[in-house]
Amino acid sequence: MALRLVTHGLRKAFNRRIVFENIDTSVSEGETLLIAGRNGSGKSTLVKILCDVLSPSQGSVDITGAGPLNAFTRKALFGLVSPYLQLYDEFSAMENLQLAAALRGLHGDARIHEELLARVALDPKRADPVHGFSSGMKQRLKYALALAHHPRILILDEPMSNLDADGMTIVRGIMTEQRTRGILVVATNDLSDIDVHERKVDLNVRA
Amino acid sequence: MSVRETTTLRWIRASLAVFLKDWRSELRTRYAMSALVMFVVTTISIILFSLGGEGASPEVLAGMLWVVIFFAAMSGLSRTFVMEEERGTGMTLQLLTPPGAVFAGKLLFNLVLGAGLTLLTVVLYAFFINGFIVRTLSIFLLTIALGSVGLAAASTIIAAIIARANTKGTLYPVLSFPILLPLLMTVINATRLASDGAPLGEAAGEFQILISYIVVVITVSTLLFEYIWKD
Amino acid sequence: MDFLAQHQLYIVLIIAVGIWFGLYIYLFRLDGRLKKLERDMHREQH
Amino acid sequence: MTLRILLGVLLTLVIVAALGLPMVQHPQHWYEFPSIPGLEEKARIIFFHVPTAWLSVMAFITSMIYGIRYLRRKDPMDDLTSASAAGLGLLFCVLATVTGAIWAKFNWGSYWNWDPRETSIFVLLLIYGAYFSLRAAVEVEEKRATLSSVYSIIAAVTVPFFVFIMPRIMTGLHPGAKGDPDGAGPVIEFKMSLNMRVVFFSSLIAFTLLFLWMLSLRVRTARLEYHHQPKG
Repeated sequence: MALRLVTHGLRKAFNRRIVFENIDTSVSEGETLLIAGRNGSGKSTLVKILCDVLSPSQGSVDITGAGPLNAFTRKALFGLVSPYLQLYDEFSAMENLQLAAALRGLHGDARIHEELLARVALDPKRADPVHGFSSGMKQRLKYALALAHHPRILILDEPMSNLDADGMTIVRGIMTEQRTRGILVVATNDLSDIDVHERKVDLNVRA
Repeated sequence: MSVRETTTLRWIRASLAVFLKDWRSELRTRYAMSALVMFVVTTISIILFSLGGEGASPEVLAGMLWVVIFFAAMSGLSRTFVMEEERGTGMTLQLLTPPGAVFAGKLLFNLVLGAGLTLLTVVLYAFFINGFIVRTLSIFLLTIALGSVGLAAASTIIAAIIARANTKGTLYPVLSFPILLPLLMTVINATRLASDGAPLGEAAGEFQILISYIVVVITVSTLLFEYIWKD
Repeated sequence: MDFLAQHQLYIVLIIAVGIWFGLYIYLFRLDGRLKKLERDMHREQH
Repeated sequence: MTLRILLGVLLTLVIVAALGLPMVQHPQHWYEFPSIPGLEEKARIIFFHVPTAWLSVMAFITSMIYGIRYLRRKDPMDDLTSASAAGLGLLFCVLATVTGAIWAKFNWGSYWNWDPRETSIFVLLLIYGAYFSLRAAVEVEEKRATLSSVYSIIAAVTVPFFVFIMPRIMTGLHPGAKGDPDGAGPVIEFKMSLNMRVVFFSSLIAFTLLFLWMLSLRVRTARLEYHHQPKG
C-alpha cells in the first residue's frame, strides 16, 4: 500500500482568531503538494500541524500505508526544512547531525553524514561551530539534517530562502529526487520555486 | 519482540541524547553553572555577614541551608527549558524526539545539576558557617540526597511550564514555592533531627514522605509533560 | 439603647442578615439578567 | 428556581440560629446552645469559618477536576469553569483566613500562629496566587488554559502531603490537632451538641449551595463574554 498523507477538516485558531479552517487535502507517494499563500496566511502553521509539532484546533492528519507507527517511527517519516527550525549553534555541523540521529533514537552513521554535508557543499566546514555560519550555510545544513534519516515525507517551508544560485540548484536536485521516492510538500509564496505539483492548498482563497 | 526491544533502546538512546546535549552545551556555554555557583557563594557570604561572627542556633542554621539551596535552584534549574525556548530550538526537539524522551533527558540533567548544587552548598556551608553541626551523619546524607532529587523533580516540570509561559523566570519561584513547600518543610525538619543527633530511626517518617513525594511528582510530571510540551 | 448595649450579638446578627440579603438580592438579579442575555444570544444564533 | 429560594431561606435561618440562639451553661431547651468555658460566644465562629474553609478546598478540587477535563477534551468552557472555581476559591480562602485571623487575635492572642491549619490555608492562598499569576502571564488562550490546568493538577497532588507533614512538625491550636487535651479527632466532632450540629451541617449545605450558584453565575457570565468577543 502506497504512503498517503490525508488531512480531515483541519482548523487552527489562536485566541479564537481563525488562521484557517476546513483544510481537506491528501497527497500520495510520488506526488507533490503545494501549499500556497501570502505572508501570514498560515502556511507555516499548516506545515507545523502536518509534521506533528503543533496540534490542530479541530480535525486530524492521518497517515496510511506506513505500517504500524510509534512515537519514533512516526517522527522518522518526516523531514522538515523551514526558517523557524533552529539549530544548536554551539555545536558543529557534524555534531548537529549526530545529535539529530541520537534524538531520533538511532545510531548516527558518520559516513552518511559526511556524504550529506558534501552534497550540500558544507564538508569543509563540518567541524566549525554553527554560530559562525551564514544564513545560507545554515539553510544548507538544515537540508542535510532533514535528509539524514531518508524521510518518506519531505516538507520544505520557503525552500529557497537565503540560498545562492548553487544552493538553489542543489535544492532542485533534492526535490526531484524526493518526488521519485516519496511525498514532497512545499510551502511557498514564490511559485517559481517549484515547477511540478499535483495537489495544491491555496490559503489565499479563504482570506 | 525485537521491535519492542529496539523501541525501548530508542527511548533510552533519545533520552540520553537530550541529557548529553544539555550537558555538553552547558560545558561549552556555562549558561546555568556560573549563575548557580555565584548565587551560592553570594548567599552564603550574605549569611556570614549578617551573622557577624555570632552563632545562631542549629535549628535556624538547618533552615538557612535549605533557603540557600532553594533560591539557588530557582536561579538555575529553569535554564534547561528556558534556553530551548529562548533560542527557538524547542520545535527542533519536538520534531526529532517524543516528549517523553525530552522530559526524561531534562529531568536527568536537572538531577545532576541539582545534586551538584546541593553538594556545593553543603560543602561551603559546612566550611564557613561555624555553628552548623551534624551529629547524625546518616540522616543528613540521606536528607541531602532525597532533598536534591525531590527539588530537581518538582522544579523540572515547573520549569517546563514557565518556559512555555515566556515569563523568563520571574514566575519561577512563585510557582515553585507552594509545590516545593512540603519537601522543604520535611527536609528542614530532617536536617534539624540530624543536628540534634537523633537516631536514624526517628527520621524514618521524613524519609517516607520524601520518597513518596518524589514518586508522586515524577509520575504526575511524566503524565502531564506532553500537554505542556506540544502546542 | 440599653437593650442593644447588653445584646451586642443582636447587632452582629442584624448586620450579618443584612449582608446576606444584600448578596442574595444581588445574585438573584444577576441571575435574571444573565438569563435575559442568554435568551438574546440564543435568538441571535438562530 | 426553587433551589435558589430554598437556599435563601436556609442560609437566613442558619445565620439567625447561629448568631441568635442563646448560649447558656446548662441547656434546658432545644434552642439553647451549651456554653463552652473559655470560648463562650466566640464558639459561634464555627458556623461560618469552617464552611468558608471547606469551600476554599472544594473550589480547589473543582478547579483541578475541570483542569483534567480541559486537558482531555480541550473544551474552552472547561477552562472557564476551572478558572471561575479558582476565583471563588480564592475569595473564600481570603474570607476563611481573615475571619480566622481576627478570631485568633481574640482567642489565642495573636493574629497568626503558624498552627497546622493556618499553614495549610496559607499554602492554599499561595497556590491560588501562583495560579492567577500564571494565568495573567500567558496571553494565548489555549496555552493559558493548558498551562494553568497542568499547574492546578500538580499543586493538587502535592497538597495532601501536608496532612502527613504537619503533625510531625508542629503542635496545633485548632481543635482536633495534636496536643488537644481532649484528644485528637476531626474538627467536626468538637464538643458540639445536637442542635449545634444541626446548625453546623445546615450551614455547610447552605454554603455549598451558595458556592454552586455563584460558580454557575460566573461560568455563565464567562461564557457570554467568550461568545461576545469579536473573532478577529
